[in-house]
Amino acid sequence: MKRNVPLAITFIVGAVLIFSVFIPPMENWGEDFTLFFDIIAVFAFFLGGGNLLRVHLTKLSRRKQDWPYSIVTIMGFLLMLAAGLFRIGNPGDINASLTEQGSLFQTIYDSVFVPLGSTMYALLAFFVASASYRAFRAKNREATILLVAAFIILLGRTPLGTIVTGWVPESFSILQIPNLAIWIMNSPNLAGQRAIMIGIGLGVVSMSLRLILGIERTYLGGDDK
Amino acid sequence: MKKTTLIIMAGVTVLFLLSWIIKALALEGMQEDYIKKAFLVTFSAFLTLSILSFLYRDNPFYKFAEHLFVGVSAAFWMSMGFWSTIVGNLIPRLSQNLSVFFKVHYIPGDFNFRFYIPVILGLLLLMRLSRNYGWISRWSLAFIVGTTAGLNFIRYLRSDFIKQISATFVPLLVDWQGTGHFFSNLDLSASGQLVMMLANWTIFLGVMSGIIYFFFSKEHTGMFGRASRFGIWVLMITFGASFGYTVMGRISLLVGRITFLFRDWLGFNI
Amino acid sequence: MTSHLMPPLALTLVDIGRILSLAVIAGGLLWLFLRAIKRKEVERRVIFLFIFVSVVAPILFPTVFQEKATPIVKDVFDKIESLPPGSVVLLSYDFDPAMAPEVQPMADAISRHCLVRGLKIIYMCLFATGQGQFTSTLENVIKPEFPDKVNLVDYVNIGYKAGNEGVLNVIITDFKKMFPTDVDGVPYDSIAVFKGIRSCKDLDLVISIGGGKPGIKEWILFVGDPGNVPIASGVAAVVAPLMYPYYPAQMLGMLGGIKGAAEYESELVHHYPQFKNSPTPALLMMGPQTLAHLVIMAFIVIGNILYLLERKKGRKR
Amino acid sequence: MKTIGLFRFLPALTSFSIAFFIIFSPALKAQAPDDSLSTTSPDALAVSIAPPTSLVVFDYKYDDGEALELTWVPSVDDLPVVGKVTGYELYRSDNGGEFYKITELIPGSNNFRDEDLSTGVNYVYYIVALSADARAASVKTEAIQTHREWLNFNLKYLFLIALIISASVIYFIETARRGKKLFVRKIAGLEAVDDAIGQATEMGRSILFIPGINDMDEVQTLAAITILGRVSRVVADYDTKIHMPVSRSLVMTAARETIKASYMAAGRPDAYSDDMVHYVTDEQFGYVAAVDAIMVREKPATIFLLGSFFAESLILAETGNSVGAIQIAGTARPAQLPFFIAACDFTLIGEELFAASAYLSGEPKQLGSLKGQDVGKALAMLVILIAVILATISEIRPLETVRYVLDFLIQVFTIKT
Repeated sequence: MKRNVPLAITFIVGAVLIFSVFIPPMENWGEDFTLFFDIIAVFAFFLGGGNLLRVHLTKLSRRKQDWPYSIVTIMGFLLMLAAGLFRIGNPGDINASLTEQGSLFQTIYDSVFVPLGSTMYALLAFFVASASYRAFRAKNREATILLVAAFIILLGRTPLGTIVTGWVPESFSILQIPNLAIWIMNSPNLAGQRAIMIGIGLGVVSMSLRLILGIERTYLGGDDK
Repeated sequence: MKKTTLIIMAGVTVLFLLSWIIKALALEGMQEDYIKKAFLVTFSAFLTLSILSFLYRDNPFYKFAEHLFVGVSAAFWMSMGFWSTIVGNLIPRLSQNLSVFFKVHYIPGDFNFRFYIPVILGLLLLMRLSRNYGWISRWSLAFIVGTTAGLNFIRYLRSDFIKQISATFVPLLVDWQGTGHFFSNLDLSASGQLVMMLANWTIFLGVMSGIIYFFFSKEHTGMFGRASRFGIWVLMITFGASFGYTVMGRISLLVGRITFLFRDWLGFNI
Repeated sequence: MTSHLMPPLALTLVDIGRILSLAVIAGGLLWLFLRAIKRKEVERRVIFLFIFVSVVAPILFPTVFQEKATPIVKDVFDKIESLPPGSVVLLSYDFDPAMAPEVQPMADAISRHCLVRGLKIIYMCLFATGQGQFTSTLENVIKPEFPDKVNLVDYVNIGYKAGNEGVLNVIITDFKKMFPTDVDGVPYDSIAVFKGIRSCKDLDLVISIGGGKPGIKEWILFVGDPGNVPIASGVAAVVAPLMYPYYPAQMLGMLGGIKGAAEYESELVHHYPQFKNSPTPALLMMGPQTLAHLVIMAFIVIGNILYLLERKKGRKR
Repeated sequence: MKTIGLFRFLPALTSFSIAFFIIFSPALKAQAPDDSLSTTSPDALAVSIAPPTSLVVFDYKYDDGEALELTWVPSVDDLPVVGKVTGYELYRSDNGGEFYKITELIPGSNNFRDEDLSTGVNYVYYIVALSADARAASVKTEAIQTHREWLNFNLKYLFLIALIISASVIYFIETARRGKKLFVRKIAGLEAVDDAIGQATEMGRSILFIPGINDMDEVQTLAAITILGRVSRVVADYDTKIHMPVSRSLVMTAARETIKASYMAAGRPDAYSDDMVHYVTDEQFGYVAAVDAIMVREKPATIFLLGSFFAESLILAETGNSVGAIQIAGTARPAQLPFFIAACDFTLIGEELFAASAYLSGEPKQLGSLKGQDVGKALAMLVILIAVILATISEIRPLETVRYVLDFLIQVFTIKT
């Protein structure tokens, strides 16, 4: 029950979905199953929310390090839940959009969620610089190739490339940095991406087979209760 | 708490209030709810700066912003999931009464009962919370893993494997009008024959050697090793190029945030 | 523009700002270079500070560069040029506010182009948070610049549905099944834009604007390939290189990163001079880009000098 | 072990389906109806514009019997610039009933796919060209029914290639099971796993495992979970601390099962605690903010970044680097590979991520599947080589046979429906 039923479910579902692609009357099954996944995922949201609350309540009650911040998390969570799930502060009817302008939900979204998310994302500008400072060093042949390719593209993506090599005559125009940058993107970059993709395609196919056949079953855990 | 921490905290509070007041005065007469709007802009700016302060080092402002973000976003996705998937897609297919209650269009259908499957699996998943019957959630997991494996098998095979193979069917000679023509028109212009041929050669050899690099069942020695080494170089160009290309996008993100701080908060005309 | 009419010494405040900030950055880099020769590593935070300054300065003191469209961008532009008026284009906002600075200019420029060409636009999004981004296009582009364009007739917003690629899997055969109404609850059948449109296969062009998952790749996998639908995209720079394998067979063109957007904006202004006064955020953003790129390249050079010196020293021992 | 027997019948199922293919394909072809054609004579209704002509309706191939395809030649007055035609209306009658309008089309259209039909109903169509003041109808088509096809022959090559690769993977798994030794080359990042965990143990610091930010519907997440199985086994043996914040609660469920099983297997079930894995938030950057904080505050000695990553890859890897952790990364999202290569100590590139779990397990069956993948690679290289040679030859001299073979290869490897 604990192990064989799940393995059988995986096998049947996986095999049916593979064959459904080739059988027109079953065409829509894949579509249905994706929808099923989304519905299950909503239940998972609730499981996750419950876990989040538990983690922070435990932290709070045991006065673990930084426990006052757990209050912030819990308050934020409950406030957003009230605004979102229970539509408190939403002037519209029950079928009004959740993201109605002026609703509490949208306000929190605009002035808390968005600035936090975008700034976190914007940190990348700094990290990309510090990573290139550290990583692009001519340590060996591979690293040097990496460095040179990156440098050419960096130059080529700005007006600088044109300024530096704009004088190169038309019959040698591939040596103009912007053209060279495009050529690198279109040829070696494309070749490398494609080789990686072919590998990934096969990797996914083989991994899926191992899962469907029940050879790979770590995710199910052991035979215990 | 240390004395300096307290002083910084107090300073930030004063600045926050000052910004609120000044912003409110600036907005007065231009917008309704100007006090609320001024607060929201100030608060957004405060959160933005709190996150940026992490670059210096971990600090209480970052901790505050981080914890707030976690709480708010978890509830955000819960709400979105509930209203768009459960109310938007599930209820219209399962229950006419609930559809009426939530004021959504009921979609009748012969096989709608199949939508009980995910509901049951979702409930089984929640059995996780029980100590003794937690194992039953594996059934839902197994269903999801089966779906993932089944759907991705064909998709990746088609788009990442088969289609990528046919995309590599490139001729190694382009616009070929004889050797004489080739040598008499030899140049290095970006749209010239030689450069285009070079591109096709690179794609062909690059893909082949790249695949060789990923070969698992043969030791990378001899000719094979040399090919695989060439493959690594191609991959390195790919990674370098992608990295260089990406820098631009990352800078744009920062531009967006800085614009917010200077224009929306500080009121610069940019 | 008018600076050459003024006496040579009369600098504007902006000019002074430009010169000052360049001087600060150049001086700082020189200092770091000298430190590097003495073999001192640079701390992360110093790099962070430099990036910050080189992004802020050009925003406060803007400089605009001219751009010329590269073929992959031109292909998108030409495709839209070639569609007869009345054709239906689907614009999918597959991004969130965090990604917006980079891709929103594309969405705005493409919307502008489609509307001026008399094409009909269906707006949708695969990111829940994409809806707010459409509002931005609506308020900043459609309403002020095209006051005569009518919702439901010239464009329609069908909004977001959960399900990622699942959504695409449905609309490749049937729009109505996934989107029975638009965002305002107007039933599918009474939306004029959808006249003659049952599924994605009936669309003349699909453009996905985004940079994550679900995004352009899902559009190609689930709509473009199975339905033979022409697909173009505007993507964040990070995803652009990965999409080259799909070009041009599976994806007809692409705007890559803010540079792609800037190229498109230039091209649009070039063909339609009436947009000369419309905002061109992407072109403006090229200033900070250029300076930040310069600084990063300078750092790479300094880092390598440091590394080579270290290695030399290591060998001597 | 008994369960494996249950799955033996996959090869049987596959061979059954081949047989099905071979036996029934002629029959199915015979079943296909004659396309009902009807050409049009000049129409009496035409006043000032010409009607559309040659309206043809035929069954849409390889569907569940729910679509018909119509094509026609647009009215000769339908011209791009000066054309008088303002659009078309398409009419249909079901089982001899009244004709009613099913759709309106823009000028210039010449085909339409009528979907959501049912089998066993007779459909008749005609099309009307519209101008500002006139209508011109084509003649009616003959009655036609939709047909349900049971196999999609447009996809026969996809099926064949899937079969070849699956068969070779299964073949090598079986070979390995029978005890044949299979060689698999070393994968650099994986050799380092044990050392990295050992080092964390010595330093008395924890291990951070980040399984990407996608849910269980992503194969990479599954690969990460299977690698976790192996990592947590070593962790349980060494008695190191492992910490795993996740952004999806389904992943949390699977990861807990996995780690628990490892502790069981190591004979230390009491050392396991559910707190090792906890959910943070589904929001990408909210998750990143929290994980960054964990890195800075806990200073883990080893960080695993395996799975499907997006923009957060570099934020996480750089923060991890700044706290001095050994980082082992792996993803099959090519966009993020450059950042991992730049900021981490070891990186599993694309396919290596999927191979990793098989490699780490050391089980012959799993290693066999890697061999099967290599057959796919060899096939890809062979086909590319042949096609490139053929394409080059036909560039120099257009030979008919060469072109024919090349076109066939292109047809096989560009699957279009």
